[in-house]
Amino acid sequence: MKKLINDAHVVVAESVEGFVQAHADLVKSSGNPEELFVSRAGGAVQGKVGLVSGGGSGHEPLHAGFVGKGMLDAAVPGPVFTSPTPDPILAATKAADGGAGVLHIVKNYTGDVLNFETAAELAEAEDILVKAIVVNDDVAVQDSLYTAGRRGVAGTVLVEKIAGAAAERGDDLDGVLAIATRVNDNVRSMGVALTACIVPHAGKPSFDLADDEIEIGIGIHGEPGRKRIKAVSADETTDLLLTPIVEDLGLSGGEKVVLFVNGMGGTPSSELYIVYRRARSQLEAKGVTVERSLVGNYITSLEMQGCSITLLRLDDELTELYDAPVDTPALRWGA
Amino acid sequence: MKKLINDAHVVVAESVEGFVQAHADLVKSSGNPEELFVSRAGGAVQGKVGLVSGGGSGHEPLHAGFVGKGMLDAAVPGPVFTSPTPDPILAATKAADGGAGVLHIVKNYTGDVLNFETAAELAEAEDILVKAIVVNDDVAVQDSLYTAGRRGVAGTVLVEKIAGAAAERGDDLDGVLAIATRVNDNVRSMGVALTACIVPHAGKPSFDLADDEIEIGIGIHGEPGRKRIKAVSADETTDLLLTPIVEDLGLSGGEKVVLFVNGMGGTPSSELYIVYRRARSQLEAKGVTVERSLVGNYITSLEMQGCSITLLRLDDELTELYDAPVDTPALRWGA
Amino acid sequence: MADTLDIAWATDWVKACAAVVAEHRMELIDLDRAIGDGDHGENLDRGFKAVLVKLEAAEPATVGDVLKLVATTLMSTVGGAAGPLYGTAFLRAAKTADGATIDAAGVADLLAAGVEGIVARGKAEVGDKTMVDAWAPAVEAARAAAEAGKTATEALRAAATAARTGAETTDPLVARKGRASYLGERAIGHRDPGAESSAMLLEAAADVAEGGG
Amino acid sequence: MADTLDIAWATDWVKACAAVVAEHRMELIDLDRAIGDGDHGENLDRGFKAVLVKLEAAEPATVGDVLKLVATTLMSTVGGAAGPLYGTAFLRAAKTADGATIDAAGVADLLAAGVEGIVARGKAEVGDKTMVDAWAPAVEAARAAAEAGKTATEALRAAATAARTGAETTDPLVARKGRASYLGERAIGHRDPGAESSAMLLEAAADVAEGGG
Ligand SMILES: Nc1ncnc2c1ncn2[C@@H]1O[C@H](COP(=O)(O)OP(=O)(O)O)[C@@H](O)[C@H]1O
Ligand SMILES: Nc1ncnc2c1ncn2[C@@H]1O[C@H](COP(=O)(O)OP(=O)(O)O)[C@@H](O)[C@H]1O
Ligand SMILES: [Mg+2]
Ligand SMILES: [Mg+2]
Ligand SMILES: [Mg+2]
Ligand SMILES: [Mg+2]
Repeated sequence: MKKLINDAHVVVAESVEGFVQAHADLVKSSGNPEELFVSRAGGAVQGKVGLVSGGGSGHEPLHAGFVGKGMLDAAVPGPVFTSPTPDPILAATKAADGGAGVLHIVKNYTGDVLNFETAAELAEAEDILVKAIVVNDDVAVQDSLYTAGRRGVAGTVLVEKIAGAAAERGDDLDGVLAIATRVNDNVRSMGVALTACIVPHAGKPSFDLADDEIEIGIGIHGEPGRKRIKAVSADETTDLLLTPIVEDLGLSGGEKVVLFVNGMGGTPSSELYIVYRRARSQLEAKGVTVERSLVGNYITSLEMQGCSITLLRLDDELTELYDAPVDTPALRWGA
Repeated sequence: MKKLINDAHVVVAESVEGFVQAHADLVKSSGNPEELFVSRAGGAVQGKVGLVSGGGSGHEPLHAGFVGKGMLDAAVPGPVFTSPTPDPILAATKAADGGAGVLHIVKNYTGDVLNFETAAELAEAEDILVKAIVVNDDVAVQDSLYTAGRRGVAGTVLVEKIAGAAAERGDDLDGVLAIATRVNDNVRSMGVALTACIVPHAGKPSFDLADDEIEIGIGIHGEPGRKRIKAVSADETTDLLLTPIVEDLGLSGGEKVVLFVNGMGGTPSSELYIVYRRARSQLEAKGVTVERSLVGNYITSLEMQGCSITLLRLDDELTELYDAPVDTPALRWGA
Repeated sequence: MADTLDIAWATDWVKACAAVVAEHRMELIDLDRAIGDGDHGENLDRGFKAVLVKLEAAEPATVGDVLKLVATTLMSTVGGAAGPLYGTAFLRAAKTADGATIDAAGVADLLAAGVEGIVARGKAEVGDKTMVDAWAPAVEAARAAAEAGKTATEALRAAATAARTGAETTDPLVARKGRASYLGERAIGHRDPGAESSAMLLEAAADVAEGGG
Repeated sequence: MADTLDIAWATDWVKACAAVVAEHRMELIDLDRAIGDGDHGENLDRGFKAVLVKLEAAEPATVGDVLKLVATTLMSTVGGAAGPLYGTAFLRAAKTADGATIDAAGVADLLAAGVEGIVARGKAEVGDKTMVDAWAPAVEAARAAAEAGKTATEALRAAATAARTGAETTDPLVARKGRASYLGERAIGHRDPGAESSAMLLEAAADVAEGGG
C-alpha cells in the first residue's frame, strides 16, 4: 500500500485540518477531535433550516466539500468508511441549528442510520427539531425485505444541493424535507469499479479484481458489487449502468433529467466524459432531454477506478433549485 | 490495462465530445477532427487579447477545462501526451483572436515549443499578432545547457489564470505577456509519483515502480523522475518536494505565496490535503504567508497516483488578478 | 470456579475484550473485507482501546457500572453498525446488573437484555447472518444452564460455546441485514464478522470467569 | 542496382517507411517509455498512415513532390517533437530533389538538407542523444560514397549502415535535448527512439533502392 499519508489513524484528522486551512474563507472545523465536524465559516444562519450530513470518510469531497452557502451547514466525517458516532453528529446538529430545525441527510447504511437516529434523539432532548431524509438511490441493490434496502450513493450530492437551495430560499423544515424526499424519489444511480480501493487501516484492497475484470453495481465503501464480468468497452459499460437506472426510474420520452457521471476517485476525468457522451446519446435516443450535467469526482471511494451514473428526473422547481447559487469548496456556481 | 475507453485511437475525440456537451454553456468544440480545439461558447471577445494554450491530452482538466471567462479563449488537445500539430493550433489562434493579438501559453517541451512556433509563424502570415510565454516551472529539472530546460508543469494553471485575468482587465498583448512572464518567473513546482500511468496506445505503465518505491521529480507525461526512493511518509515526501522549490524561488520570511497542491489524477483529495497541511506548516515556520490555496486535480497524468506542489510568489497585483472572477468548467469563482 | 460473578470479573472481562479484539483485529477486518467494508476489526479495536482508557479513570461500583461505561464508550467511539448495536447491547445488559454479583440466572438475564437491545436497534432475526446469530443461542444456552442449576461461570461457558457454534452457522447463509445483504448469494461461504466478534467477546467472558483469559 | 533514384523509388520508400514504422510501433513505444513518454512509435505510425492516404490521392511528379507530401503530412499529423523535426527534414530534403532522378551526390545533398532542417529546428549537436546522431553520420557516409563514385543505391546503403551505427552510439550517452535530457545519468544504456526510427527509415530507403523492402 502506497499512500500520501503519515499514519492510518490520523488520516481523517490531518486531512480535515488541511481542508479547513485551505478553505478557511468557506469552512471551519470544530477543532475537537472527539467531536469532529466541519461547518460554515460564518456559523449557523439564523432562521434558516440547518442541513447536516455525514458518514464514513473516504468519499471526498462528500460531505465536507459541500459545506457552504446553498448546500450544507455542517458535515460530520467519520473514520474511513465508518459512520461517525452520535456525539459529533449531535455537536454538528447544534452548530447548524439556526432556530428553524435541522435536516439530517443520511445515506442508507445501517451504521449511518443508527448513529444519526441516536444523535437526533439526543438533539431533540435538547429541544432542537430534527428530521431526516434517508437517501437510497442505488439500483444495484434490490430494495426488499431481504436486504438492508437500497444504498445511498451519488444521489446524495443532488439531495444536498437541492435541499440546500430550498433551505436557502427560506423553506421551513417540512418544506425542505419534502423537497429532499422528492429528489430522493426521483434519483437513481449505479456504479462500476475497475479496481478496488485500499482502506488505510486495512492495508490491502477491499476486494480482488483480475486484470480483465470489472465489478458492476459497486458500492462506495469498497463493498463488492452485484456481479463481476470481463471488462467491456466504455460504451457497453455505460449501457450496463444506465439501463437499470432508466428502467427503475420509469423514464419516458419528453422527460428532463440531470445526468451526473461521478468518478470513484482514481479515474481520469477524460474517461468520465467518454461515459457521459454515451449515456447522453442513449438518453437522447429515448427522447429524454439532458437538461443539466455534472461530471467529476464528487463522491468517491478513495483511489478506486470506476464511475457511477446518476439520473435525476427534473421538474421546473427542482431545476430552479439545482441552478440556485452554491458556494462550497467542491461545488460552486452562480456565487 | 483497464480503462473506461472504447478505442485508444478515439479517446481524445470522444472525451472532448462529451466534455463540450456537458459544458455547452461555457465551451464549444471546433467539430473538425483534423483541427480539434475547444473555445469559448460565445467566441472571441472583440478587443481582448486572446489566450490559447494546448499540448498533449491526458492532463485534464488542463487545458480545455480552463476555457472560459477570465482564463483561456481556446485550448488545443493533442493526442495523449503528444503535442498537437500546428494546424489545430493555428485554427484555435484564429478563433481566439479578437483583434488585439493572441498569447500562446506553451509548456516547455520540445514538441510543444516547435509546434506552437510553427503555428505562430503561420498565424503571423495571416496578420494575427502572436506572442508566446513558455512556462518552465519544474525545479526537478536543472535548467542548463545540458537539458531541454526546465519543464512546464502545474505553474501553467496559474499562468493561465492570472494572464487570463489580465487579458480580461483589458491589458494589451505586451501587458498580458509581461504579467504571464512575471508569474512564470515567480512560480516553481515539483512532483512525486506513487504509481505510473498507462498511456492508452501503449497499454502498459510508463515506468515500473515497486510496491514500496516512489519517484521524486516526476513529469506530467509519465516520464521517469529525478530519483527513485523507498516510500516515506506524506510529511517527508512533502518536504522533499517543498525544499527545492523554496530554495529555487529564494523565498524568505514575510513573503506571500499561493500554495497549490495538485493531484496527478489517481490520488484521493483527502491525501492532497494531508500534503497541503504539511507544506503550509513548513512555510509558516519560515515566516512565509500562505495567502491563497488551491488543492485538487488541475493538471494530471491520466490515473497516476501522486501530487505536485507549486508555489507562486505573490505581489498585490498578482493577488488581485488571481482573485478576479473566473468561470470555466474546472475553475470557477467570483462568477 | 465462582458461583457468581462480581465487578472484578466484569473489569477483567472488559480488559480481555480489548485484548482479544486487538489480537484478532486483522482477522475481523478480513472477514469484513470479504462481505462488508473491511472496518469491523478496526472499529472494535478503536472502541475497546477507548474503553480501557475510560476504565482507568473510572471508579465503577457494580458490574452494571462497568457495562454502562463500556456501552457509552463503544457508542461514542466505534461508529458504523457495530457501535450502536454493541453499545445498546451493553447498555441494556448493564441495567440487569445493578447488584454486587450475578448468578447463572443473572448471566442469562444479562445476555437476554443484550440481544433485545441489538434487535430493538437492528431489527434482525436469527438466520439473517448478523451478530444476533451468535447472541440468540448464547442466551438460550445460558438460560438452560441456569435452569439446570449450573454456576454463573458454567452458564457463561455454555453461552460462549453456543455463540461460537452460532457464529459458525452464519457461514452458509445469505445475509438479510447489514452490508452483506447487498451481496445476495455471494455472501454464502463467509462468516459474519459481527457474529464472529460476538463469539470472541463471550468466549473471553467465560475464559475470565474460569480464571484464564 | 540503379545508378540513380526516381519517383518510383521515392513512392516505394514512403510505403516502406509506413510498413516499417507499423511493424516496429511497439518497439519504438518501448524505447520512448524508457527515457521519454512512450509515444514515439504511435506518433510515427499515425503520421505515416496518414501519408499513405495522402499519397493515394496525390499525383506527384518528382521525388521532391513525394518528399514534400511526406513533410507536410508528418507536420500536420505527428505532433510532439518528432513531427516538426521529421517534417522539416523532409521539407528541406524535398527542395534538393526537384529533378526527375537523383544520383549519389543527390542522395548526399538530400540527406544533408534533411539534417540541416532538424538542427535548424531542434538545435541538437552530434552526441546529444537525438535523431541527429543517426542522420549526421549518414550524411557523411553518403557524401563519401558519392565522392568515391558509387551509385545512388550504394550511397543510400552506406548512409543506412552509418545511421544504424549512429543510432547504436546513442546507447551509452546522457541526453542533452528532448525529454530524455531530464533523466540525466538515468538515460545511459537506453537507445534514443528518434535515432532508432531514423535508422529504420534510412534502412528502408536502401532496401527499396536495392529492390527489396
Ligand atoms: N441490522 C443489524 N442487526 C444486527 N447486526 C447487524 C445489523 N447490521 C449489521 N450488523 C452487524 O454488524 C456487523 C458489521 O459491523 P461493522 O463492520 O463494524 O459496521 P459497518 O457494517 O457499518 O461497517 C455485521 O457483521 C453484523 O454482525
Ligand atoms: N532538440 C531535438 N533535436 C533533435 N531531435 C530531437 C530533439 N528533441 C527530441 N528529439 C528527437 O525526438 C524523439 C522523440 O520523439 P517523440 O517521442 O515523437 O516526441 P516527444 O518527445 O514530444 O514525445 C527523440 O527520441 C529524439 O530523437
Ligand atoms: Mg463501515
Ligand atoms: Mg510525446
Ligand atoms: Mg464494516
Ligand atoms: Mg515521445
